[in-house]
Amino acid sequence: MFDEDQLPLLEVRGLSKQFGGVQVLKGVDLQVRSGEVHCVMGQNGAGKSTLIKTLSGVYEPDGGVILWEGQEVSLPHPTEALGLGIATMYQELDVVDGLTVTENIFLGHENASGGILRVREANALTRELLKRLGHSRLSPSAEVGSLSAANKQIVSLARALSRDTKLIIMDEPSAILDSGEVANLFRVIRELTAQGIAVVYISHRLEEIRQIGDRISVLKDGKSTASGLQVAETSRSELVRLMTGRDVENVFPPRHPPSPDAPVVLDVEDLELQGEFRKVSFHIKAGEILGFAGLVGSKRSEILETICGVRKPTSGRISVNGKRLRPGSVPAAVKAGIGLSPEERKSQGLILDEPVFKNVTLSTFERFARGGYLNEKAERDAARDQITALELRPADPDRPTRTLSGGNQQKILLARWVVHGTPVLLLDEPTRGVDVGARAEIYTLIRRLAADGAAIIVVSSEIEEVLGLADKVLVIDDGNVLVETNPSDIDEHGVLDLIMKGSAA
Amino acid sequence: AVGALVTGCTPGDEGGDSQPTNASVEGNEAEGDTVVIGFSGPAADHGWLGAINSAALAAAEDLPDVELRVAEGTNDANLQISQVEQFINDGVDAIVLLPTDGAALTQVATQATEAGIPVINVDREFSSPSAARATVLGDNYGMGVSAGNYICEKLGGNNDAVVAEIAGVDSLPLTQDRSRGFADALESCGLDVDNRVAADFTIAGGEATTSQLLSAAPKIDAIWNHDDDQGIGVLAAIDNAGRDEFFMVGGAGSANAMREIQSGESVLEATVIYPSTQAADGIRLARLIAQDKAMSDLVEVEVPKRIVLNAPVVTQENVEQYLPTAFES
Amino acid sequence: MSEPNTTVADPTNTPPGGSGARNNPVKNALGGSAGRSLGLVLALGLLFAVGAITSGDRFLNVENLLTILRYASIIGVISIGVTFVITAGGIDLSVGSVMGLATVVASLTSIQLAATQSSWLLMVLVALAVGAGVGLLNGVVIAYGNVVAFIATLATLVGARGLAELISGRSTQIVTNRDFLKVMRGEFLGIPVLVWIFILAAAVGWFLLNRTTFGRRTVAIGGNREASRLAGIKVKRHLVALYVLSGFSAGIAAVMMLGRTTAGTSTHGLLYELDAIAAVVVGGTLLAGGRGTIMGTVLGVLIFATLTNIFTQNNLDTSVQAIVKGMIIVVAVLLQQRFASARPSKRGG
Amino acid sequence: MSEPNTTVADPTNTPPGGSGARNNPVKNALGGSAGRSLGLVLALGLLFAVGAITSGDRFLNVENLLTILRYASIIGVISIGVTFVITAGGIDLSVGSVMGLATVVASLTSIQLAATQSSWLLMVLVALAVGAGVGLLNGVVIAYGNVVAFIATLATLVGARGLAELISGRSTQIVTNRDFLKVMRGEFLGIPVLVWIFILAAAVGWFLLNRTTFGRRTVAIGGNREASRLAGIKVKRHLVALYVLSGFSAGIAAVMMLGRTTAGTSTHGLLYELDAIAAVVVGGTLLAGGRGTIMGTVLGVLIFATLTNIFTQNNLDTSVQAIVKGMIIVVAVLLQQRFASARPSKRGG
Ligand SMILES: Nc1ncnc2c1ncn2[C@@H]1O[C@H](COP(=O)(O)OP(=O)(O)OP(=O)(O)O)[C@@H](O)[C@H]1O
Ligand SMILES: Nc1ncnc2c1ncn2[C@@H]1O[C@H](COP(=O)(O)OP(=O)(O)OP(=O)(O)O)[C@@H](O)[C@H]1O
Ligand SMILES: [Mg+2]
Ligand SMILES: [Mg+2]
Repeated sequence: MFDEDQLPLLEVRGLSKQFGGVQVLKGVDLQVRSGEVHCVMGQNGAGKSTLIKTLSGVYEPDGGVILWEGQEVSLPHPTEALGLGIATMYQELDVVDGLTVTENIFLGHENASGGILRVREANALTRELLKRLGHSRLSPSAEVGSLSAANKQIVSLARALSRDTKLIIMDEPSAILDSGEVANLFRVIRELTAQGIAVVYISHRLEEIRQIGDRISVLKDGKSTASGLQVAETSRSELVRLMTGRDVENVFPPRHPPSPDAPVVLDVEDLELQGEFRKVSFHIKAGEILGFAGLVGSKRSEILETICGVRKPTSGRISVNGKRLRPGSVPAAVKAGIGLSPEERKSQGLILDEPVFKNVTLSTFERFARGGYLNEKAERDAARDQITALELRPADPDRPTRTLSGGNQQKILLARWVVHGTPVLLLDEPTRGVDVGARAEIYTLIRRLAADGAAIIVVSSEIEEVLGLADKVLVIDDGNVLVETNPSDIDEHGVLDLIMKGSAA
Repeated sequence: AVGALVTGCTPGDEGGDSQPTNASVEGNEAEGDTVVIGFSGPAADHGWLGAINSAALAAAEDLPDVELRVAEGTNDANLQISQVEQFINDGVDAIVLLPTDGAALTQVATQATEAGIPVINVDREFSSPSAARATVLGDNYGMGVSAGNYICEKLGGNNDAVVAEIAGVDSLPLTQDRSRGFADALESCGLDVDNRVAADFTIAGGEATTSQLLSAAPKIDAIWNHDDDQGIGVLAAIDNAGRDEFFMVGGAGSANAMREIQSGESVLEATVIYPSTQAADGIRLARLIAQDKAMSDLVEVEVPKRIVLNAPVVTQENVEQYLPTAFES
Repeated sequence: MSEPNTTVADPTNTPPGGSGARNNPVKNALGGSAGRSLGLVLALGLLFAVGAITSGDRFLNVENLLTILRYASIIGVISIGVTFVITAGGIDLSVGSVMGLATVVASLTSIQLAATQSSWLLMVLVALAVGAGVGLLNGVVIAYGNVVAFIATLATLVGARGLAELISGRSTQIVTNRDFLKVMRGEFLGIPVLVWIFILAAAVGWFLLNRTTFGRRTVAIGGNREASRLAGIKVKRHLVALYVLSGFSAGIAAVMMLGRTTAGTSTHGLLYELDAIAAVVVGGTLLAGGRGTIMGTVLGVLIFATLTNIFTQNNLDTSVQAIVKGMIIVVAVLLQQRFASARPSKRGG
Repeated sequence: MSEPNTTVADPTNTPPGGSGARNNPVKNALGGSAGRSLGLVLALGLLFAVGAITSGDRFLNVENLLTILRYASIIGVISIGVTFVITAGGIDLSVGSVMGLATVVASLTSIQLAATQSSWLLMVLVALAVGAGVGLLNGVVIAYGNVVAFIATLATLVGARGLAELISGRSTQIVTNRDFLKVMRGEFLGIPVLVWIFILAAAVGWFLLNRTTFGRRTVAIGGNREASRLAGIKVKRHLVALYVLSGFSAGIAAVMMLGRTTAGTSTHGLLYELDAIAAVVVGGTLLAGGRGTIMGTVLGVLIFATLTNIFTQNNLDTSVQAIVKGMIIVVAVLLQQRFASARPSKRGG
């Protein structure tokens, strides 16, 4: 593993950074040693991503020092960081959609002689890398834009590995991975640390930290509240307190199962989209939460997208409150009361340069208008209510959405449909990248919405989350519904077993 | 460069403030009171218009009592109107206007005239005769006729002869007039236009359309090219295709074209003059009008209302006579 | 695009003012737009200073200012329409051609005859209908045919000009309807009708963009088309409406042009698309979409008009004018950016 | 009558991305590009059929095909440069002006004199230097000044034209250097030198875009500028290089233009920017960046050139030409999209 007394590979002292007058980092300390997995923890908006971006040359810090192998360095451009041997997997997927897997992996350090690409060599290296990551099924010449978010993450990881690095920073790599993929990732991380490479690992999933981490540093509101704690010696509750300043007890709030005579709100019959999924049937009652469990790429998103009209099904029917829905039309679905919180919040969900409140009211602003004239005050007030209710940080409706942390951006998407009051909510990965505190809040919120009579579908790659949240679970594999079951009748292993058997069959 | 004069009817000016003095005939060159003349013309986006501009500037330079105010060359009627409005606001003594579109500038010219500022209309005619104090025109229809007559003479009797025409910008009335004159003249000797293309008054356009034309028409007897500036490109294309079974007549009369004619080795045998000195003449007229002078060689005590410049044909015989005043395109 | 942190400092919709300003929508928005346009106001001020210094009273008098405004008004109305399209992430290269076509159709002998027999408004209606009609075509091809806006409207640019030539037989058609000319060339409260139309268009445009659901949809689609679609906005239909709007404003401009030049011709509006886009982008509307400002557009148009006016006043050589114009475009954008990013970030109070 | 498109259509016959093809990079890439360009090849074939039917042998003969190619070559070279800029998500509106300026400077009496005393290559070097120099200016203003490319190059469009007028005194400068003319107007293996330059530029451009780190990074920057920066690419420096490249190709075009027209003038290259952009985008390069195809650009240029040729052959009225051209642009893009989306998506198995 690592040597207690060795010189730290990377040392950060008193780092500070502000954006347009907002102090985001207010004195951060960090020490990373070769061969360790150093976890950085903190709530949404604590400054983790900002910290690692100053270490990878994206932002220049305003104050503090960065020492690399004992030498003070300045990193004005990512090139310098990469040159030192710092590779980063960013929280926002940083791949180029129009390029292939190989092209993305070797972007910026292409295999070339005299500027001329050696394509075959690069493809061979890519194949090797993907094999090492357990993804030999991915083709090096596949266009990255056609891959799922999870596979893009794999590409991102492969890219980090393709460089000659001493330190790999991973900003929430597991957020879009399912449990199988996470195990795979951990295997790779262990290989890396065995070779003496250091890993800085950021995640909101505390169990992961326990599994993979060696030491932990905690940030709260841009300040270090702990630095270099031993994982083994730090309790979960202490961690939570360091991050949030309070105690978070029960993650999953108590269930309120719908009354048996509650009306069916969403009824899906034999829904089929050729080439994607087959014969999907289920119904959800008012107040019920349905969970989709499955591996990444099992077409759960496609099912949600078809229900809300983004895609047109080849056959089958969808009814809301007994009324048949016109297929393939989002406005019709929204009008009928279906709201989708999409998987990729930045590209599909949010207008990043617009203020928070306009994103909150994106599907409801018509409501605040008379004869087309928008009453922006009423609109902002309505948005503010939800912002307060969801404890968005900062609770400023006029803040450009881009400047919010990932978890807070996720809350905006929920707020949008809460304001709308849709009876059917489709939530694709609603807690991706959300911290423990906010996660509990979102769970509570989802339950509350259900209790208020909404019919909800939750898709998550964390099987535990699906099981903990849903009243009813569909296990889905490769576009097939394997089973509809009660969450109390199955556990994580059961789901995975089912999927293994399903694939074998 | 004023080849010949066609005097229109005498203006029905009420006189008012513009009392014609019995200016002495010799006094025209003599320095008078300094007059401010506003000049606005189209964008110099082809050689002839460039020459028009340069000649106007040179004319003003030559006249110490003229202060010329030049507006940005433009193809936008809206902008040109605002330039004239500015001249009116400033109270210039006369305006020389080569409109992007005659009709579109008529109202503002009328406004200027009403404000007591004489307007000299150059090349593209206003839609109302009362908008201008004087009009200087090239003879576009006459150009076509001259070119057609020359070709008729050369090809006389051969009714199967293939005649091609390379026009300028088709949307300009002057191009339409030229083509009309050309067709009319050809008709009189039993010929017609077999292939017609329109370039865009640019060298590159001339080259491009001509190379297309040459490959569309395998045998040609005569070509009339409306414009010597685009003619540089036309000749380049002909040269490139290695064709010389025909002769060509040019238009406008650039120095370059005349040198080609002079050499006697080019397919270009003749060119029909379209004076590039119109604006310069306009400025000279404007000065005379503003200073209440008359034209030296006329008995008339006022500057005529309408001057149409001749469209003579330049050939190898008479090229010496025209070369010195020709414009370098 | 640039450093991520500059994007953040970029203005969005709210005033630098505290929560007090927020309750007054007019003040609020004016403050915001003006703040964003500070660089432009400065550039315009600078130009005025240059004009006053170099030409003195000849520049600084009501008549000359009205001359600038009259000139600016036509391209101004077009630019306001284009602002909407660009804000939504599209582009309309056809506006100049469409304006030309509309002047031709509205001044056809038959139309003018009918107008004389009924009302001059007929000519107006025809021009507006042509503009909106071509806009509809653009919109449908772009939204439902999925043709890139640049190419679709480039095709219309070429095609509409050809159609205008064909219809007019390439000749200029004189407007003879006296009522039409009287209204369009008239004044109201000492200000030309053309300028009133511009003012009105700017006011309506501002209101539409900043105070209505139509404007909100426009900005949203420009900011993130996919997110807007998933939120239930009818993106395609709205895009069509935007191109109709842009064509419609070209139709208004055609009416103005007919009044100003008393002639309809296919050569009207040549290269207006570039002038309009330049004014819009110099004004601060993002070419990539997602942010639009009518006030900026108006300022952009005025800057170019004033520039041209000063050039004429100062008798600069046309070639030098072109060079200076090129430099000023760049400087205006640089100034505008400086001020946009230097502005205090707008935290609510 | 022989199918003229068979030669062009040949590479399409390779299946796009069969497992066999994957191991042969050249064949693979050709198959990919051609597959993507199938609609264009078809459109071109259709045009050839129309030409052959309406004009018969007058259209389908070597001389006429060379006429088309010679005509296409100049705009073709410019379009190849522009393809790079657009692929990277930029735009260059100045290419036409820059070409005009370069012809003027290279044909100045003093330069021609010096060229006569030394070598005709001097004129070539001067033209290339002017092109690259203005490109550098564009690049720096865009990359380091953060001015939107549309506006920065619009400013250059205006400014360079003015400079060209100023330098030339608005007169046309005739090229007198016989060596220069002999080379540029000559032939090689029966094919005009101009066409060879076009072929060479296309080949180099293709190689550069598809087979070098430069091309790869160009695509990456167009696809996701931020991600490219994070991957360690010096985005600004690369952007400057791209605008230099685009200016440089305008310089090459200037040399060709000088040879073809034997004259340098500020009016050369008017509106070439729109023609070039139209060809590039019709060719399938994404205007938003992230995907570029040299083969598509070449096909786009050829389509427009063939179209013009057919119009002339058939003695069509220019207004009708404009309308038909507008329609064909839209149809070509629609066709191209149809085939691009029908193409099997290349997901790895
Ligand atoms: N470019 C920026 N401009 C202004 N503020 C910013 C910018 N980037 C981040 N912030 C702010 O800085 C704070 C820290 O953000 P950061 O993304 O570093 O948080 P994080 O700890 O990574 O959160 P998460 O767990 O949600 O990813 C947040 O309040 C955010 O709003
Ligand atoms: N083996 C694979 N190789 C390449 N791409 C794959 C593979 N499996 C799935 N994909 C990609 O995954 C996408 C399907 O994933 P989809 O979004 O339907 O799954 P999901 O269950 O919704 O995933 P998530 O849990 O991430 O929401 C397809 O677009 C496909 O490109
Ligand atoms: Mg983060
Ligand atoms: Mg998915």
